[in-house]
Amino acid sequence: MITGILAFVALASFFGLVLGLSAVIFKVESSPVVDQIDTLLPQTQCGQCSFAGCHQYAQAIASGDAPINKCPPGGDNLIQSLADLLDVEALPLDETEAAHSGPIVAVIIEDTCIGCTLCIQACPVDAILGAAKQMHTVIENECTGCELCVAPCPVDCIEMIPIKQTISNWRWPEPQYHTNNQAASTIYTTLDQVLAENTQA
Amino acid sequence: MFLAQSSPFLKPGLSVAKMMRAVILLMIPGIVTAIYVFGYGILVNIILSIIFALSFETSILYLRNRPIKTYLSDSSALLTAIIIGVALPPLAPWWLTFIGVLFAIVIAKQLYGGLGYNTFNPAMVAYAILLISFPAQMTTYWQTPTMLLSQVDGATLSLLESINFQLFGQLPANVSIDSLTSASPLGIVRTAISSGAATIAEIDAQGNAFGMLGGIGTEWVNMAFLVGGLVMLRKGLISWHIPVSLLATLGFLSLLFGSFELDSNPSPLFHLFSGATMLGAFFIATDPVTASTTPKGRIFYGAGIGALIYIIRTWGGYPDAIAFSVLIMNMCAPLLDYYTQPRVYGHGLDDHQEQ
Amino acid sequence: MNEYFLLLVSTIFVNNFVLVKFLGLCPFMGSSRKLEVATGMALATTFVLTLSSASSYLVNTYILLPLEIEYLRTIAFILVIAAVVNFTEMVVHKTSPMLYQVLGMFLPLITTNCAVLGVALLNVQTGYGFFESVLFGFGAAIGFSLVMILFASIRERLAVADVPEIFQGAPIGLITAGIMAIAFLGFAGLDKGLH
Amino acid sequence: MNAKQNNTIAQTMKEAMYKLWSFPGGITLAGNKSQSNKETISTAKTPKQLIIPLSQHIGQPAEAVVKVGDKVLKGQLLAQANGAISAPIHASGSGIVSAIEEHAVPHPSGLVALCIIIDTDDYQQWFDCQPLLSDADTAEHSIHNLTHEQITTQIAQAGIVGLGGALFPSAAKLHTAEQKQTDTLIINAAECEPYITCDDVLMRRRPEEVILGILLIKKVVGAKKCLIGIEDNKPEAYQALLAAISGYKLPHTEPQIEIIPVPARYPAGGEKQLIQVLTGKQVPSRGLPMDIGIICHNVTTAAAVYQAVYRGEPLISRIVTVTGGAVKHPQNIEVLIGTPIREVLDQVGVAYNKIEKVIMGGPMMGFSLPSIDVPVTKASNCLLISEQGELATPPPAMPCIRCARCSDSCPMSLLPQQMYWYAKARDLEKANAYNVFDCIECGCCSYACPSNIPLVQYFRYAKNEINNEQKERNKANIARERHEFRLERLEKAKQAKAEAARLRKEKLAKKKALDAKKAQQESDATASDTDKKDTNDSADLIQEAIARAKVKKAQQQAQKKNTDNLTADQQRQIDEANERRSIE
Repeated sequence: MITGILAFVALASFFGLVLGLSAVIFKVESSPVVDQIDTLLPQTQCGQCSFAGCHQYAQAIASGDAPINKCPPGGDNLIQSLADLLDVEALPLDETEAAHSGPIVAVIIEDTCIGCTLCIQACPVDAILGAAKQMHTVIENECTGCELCVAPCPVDCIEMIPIKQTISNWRWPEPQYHTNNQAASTIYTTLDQVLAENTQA
Repeated sequence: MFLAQSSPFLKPGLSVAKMMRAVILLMIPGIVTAIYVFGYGILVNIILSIIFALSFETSILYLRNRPIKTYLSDSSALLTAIIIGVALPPLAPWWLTFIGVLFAIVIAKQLYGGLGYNTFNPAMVAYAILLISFPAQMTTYWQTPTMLLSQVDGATLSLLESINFQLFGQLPANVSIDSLTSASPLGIVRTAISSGAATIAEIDAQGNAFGMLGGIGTEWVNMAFLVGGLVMLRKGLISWHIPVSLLATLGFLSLLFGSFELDSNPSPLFHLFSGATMLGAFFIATDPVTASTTPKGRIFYGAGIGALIYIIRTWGGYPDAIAFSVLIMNMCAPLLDYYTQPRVYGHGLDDHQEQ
Repeated sequence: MNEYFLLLVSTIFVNNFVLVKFLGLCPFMGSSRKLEVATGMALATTFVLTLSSASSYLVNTYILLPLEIEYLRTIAFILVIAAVVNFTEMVVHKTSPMLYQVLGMFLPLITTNCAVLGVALLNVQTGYGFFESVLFGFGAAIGFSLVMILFASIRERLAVADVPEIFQGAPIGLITAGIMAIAFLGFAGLDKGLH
Repeated sequence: MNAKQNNTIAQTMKEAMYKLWSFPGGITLAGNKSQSNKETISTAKTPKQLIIPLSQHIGQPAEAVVKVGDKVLKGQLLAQANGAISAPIHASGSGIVSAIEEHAVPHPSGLVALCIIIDTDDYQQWFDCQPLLSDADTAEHSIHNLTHEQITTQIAQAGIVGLGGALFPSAAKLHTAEQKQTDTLIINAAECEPYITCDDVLMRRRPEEVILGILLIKKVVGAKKCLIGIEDNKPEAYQALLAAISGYKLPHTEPQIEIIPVPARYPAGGEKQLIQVLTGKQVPSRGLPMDIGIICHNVTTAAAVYQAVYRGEPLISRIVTVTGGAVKHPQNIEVLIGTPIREVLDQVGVAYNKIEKVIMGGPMMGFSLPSIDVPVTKASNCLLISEQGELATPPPAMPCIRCARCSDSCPMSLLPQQMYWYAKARDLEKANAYNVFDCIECGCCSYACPSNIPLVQYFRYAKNEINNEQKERNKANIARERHEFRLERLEKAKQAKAEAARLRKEKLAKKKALDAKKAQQESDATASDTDKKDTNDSADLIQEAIARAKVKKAQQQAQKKNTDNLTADQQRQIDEANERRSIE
């Protein structure tokens, strides 16, 4: 009995000593995971995840306090990359917040704007130009489409519009007709329809 | 919106179904020879197997709400069924076929997503499961190779008698199952060698294992499958990598070890022309879905199967090893693909461009 | 020499810890979704298994047996394993933060990995000497790593397969593990046959 | 030329002793070239309206230099190059600029782009062309007299771009080649895609133009070797070029132009494949031929260079192969850039009711047009008007069975089966790891696929998505920086505010203290005289402040004085302004 206790105390102290030493030798400063998560996030700073900004959300994910599906602007692609990074199951997007469809930008209707600067204060990325009593403008390239400026506007002069599709931002769609007979026929008849109209004209 | 269709707009009339049917067609010489050597049981197996396979496939497709006609007509289930039918013992009872096909089509194929997604060769999964679950039936119900036409001692069953036995378990009066069956040549050699009962020369003297080239009886079946396989190669249905590397490795290993101990190692020809070697090399290992796909990967894949066949036949617990070898290499295929990617144009030029 | 070779063949293939003895299934299923993670896990487990089978042998031979407290063996081994795992965790954390993040909860789980305790107990049971114990632990770890990596490469492919919804994820993984186990039965008798 | 002669030429081509290499994969396709390569090159009429897109090249779209309503002459500059990688656009006919607006252009998306629309007149008067040379000059000598600068400027001003399909501004390419060590000039005359014969016919009918164009390019890049790669299924073109070359005896010191027949196997005309076949070298991944001392130009580009230098004409027309089952007389026709395709088809004669698809480019790499009311552009080498059943409509795709026919046919040694697997699963990182960006989209894999999977589209999709993701990532990084900057700014503002509040508070406290002291002093003053000096001090301070204020007031009044002696008119204006202000 006593031998057992003594032996275990000795053994445990020995291992404790080894572990204590290695804790000093293999000391780790900080976790780069937060930064890696933060790079993946879309940086809209929209707060739809219920955190103040993307970095805070990244910290919450890294510490395990938040699920990976809280970011509507990032969509399914983001969830997939986060799942890959953290090796967890991809979850469906948590759509308790408003559904997010395609990239959008804010546009100020200039006739209505009264120059109150409230939207400028709301913009998380300083993408709105203007001063008091002067008309404001959104820098389209810098706008993240977070919609944070819409609510503060007292005269409802900010609209969220989808980014226009042009030849330079057009992308090949994912083939839709895989093993699906119906979809295939819709694709192949499109030109027929166009030509039919042309020949009739 | 206008939906863009991508180039190319030229397509030759290729299809998966055509490929599968061509493979089935080229199996016919082997099947006919197998029936000739082992009796009508093979035919019964194949027909039962096809019926079971198509009904399983249909019901799963129905359950999964997939276009039944499109997928049934790709003939992949048909090919799996035929391979199972040929591989099973000629006197296999119907329920053996049923269980085998159930595992092949439902578990190994459809649960993985159907054609193109299965990781393991369905027919070989079926065979391996049956072999470990029903070793008695799988090893003893091999009809003695007797050549239908010669009717040695009347020890073959007619088509009707065969159906009667396989479906209802009834043998004609005065015929016992033992009088019909015998161990396969590979089995005879293995048992004799491993127990030290006889040397190769002594087995040869007994005359129940060695034929002209390989195992007695099975050599003809192997030869017929070889012919079908060569035609497949010629027609470009399969690439040469897998069968050639498989047969070369098997031949080389048996030559290597055979030259050390002649007494306990049968000749390379025996290995090549016994059991299911040729069927395996040309029709089973070349199943594209479960094999490796890169040129180098296919060579390693074939060589791996060849080596495993030799190892398990010689030192393992089973007389023939096509199924296990194929399954083990199936497991390795994704990794092989990953590590044997060909050098892409314009990559790693430094060591290449110095010609 | 031949004996050691056979011991390795036996532990890696014929009596594979995962596929034949069904030990260590937790990390086998848990961290095999990605190849890199599985490789990391395999490395960590190899390290832990080899180290813990060596140290458990030492603890058993030089502490438990002389003091005649063999009845405390299981607890003592768990203590040894826990210490080794903690040590490994620190090493991994320092050398590969990404792997550390990815292995997450699985790393401490090695502590309760039955394969590790299994190896230690089987060593004592079979009465292996020091070198044999280490080799046994190492062989078991190699066997574990082998199937772990193969399994992960298959699962990466399965992730994009059109698997019926209710079978996606763990179910099809278990079915795959089952078929792999069947395939490994092909090695049965190899250790005796080679003898 | 009859068939027998052709055969003998083909034989000589085959026997020509050149050391050739080969590329992996590739497929053998039926040529379908004989329909359109027999006749001479016809010329299309000038249409009533020309629709000229501003972006007909890789790089920045050109900048319009004309306004709506301007009268332009044929060949006049409409839009100038915008940046280093860009090309100018010229009027392909004379008339009035009726609009500069968005119009449907030939693009797989069917989307619109900015175009200059010209209503043509009946005169078709040319702009003043300034050629550097004329046909009367003897070739070698006159080319010798030109400087590199002169030639490249002429090419740049003519708006010449890679007419083989790459559409890279040729001047920019030549400029880089000039600076790097370029030892081989390869002229791509392979034209490996089925149906297309515009290069073939160009070489047959205008071989001198091609050769002179090549000599000009050769002069600029200073290559030690010049190879023309031509597929061995074009014996007439081969013969014509040979004859043309023998017309220009190059001095022995000059590198000779060699015409090298290459085996006809698709895609032998792909730039990378042709380089591999002719030189055995490979272009580094994501690199340029220039990196291995090679520059590649298309024959049609060479002919355009000739036009620019010898005629002074900018690139305002091109030869288009109009072929396919629905075309009554398949032929090659020289069309002005900007001509609506409908007018070309009307002129060639097309059975509209038989049309199944209208494809711009070849059947392997072209794209089907959503409408025929789009203009011919610099890129339009072929219009393939297929009839029902000519181009097989692929049956619905089956799952991939990993048969590896795609990877066996891939000329880039890629693994399409893996790239497809991951593109389909949207695992773009993996698709990228399998080098999807090395895909040249030649279509061999899709052609070889027994499951009829639209592989090329999957790869285009994957590439687009990866690029887009990269773009979004960059945007996100900028957004993060801006956000962090903003936070910092707010933080600073907050600190400044807090600091200001603190200072105010301190001041207040001081003042209070001072007041208290003062009160103390005042009460003490009667009692004691010792502190009198202090009181005097503070009194002085107050006096000073009052004085300062007075001076300031005086200054302000002095400033105000400019409104003192105003005219009545000025006063009225000021009053009016004040009135407006009060209303507002």
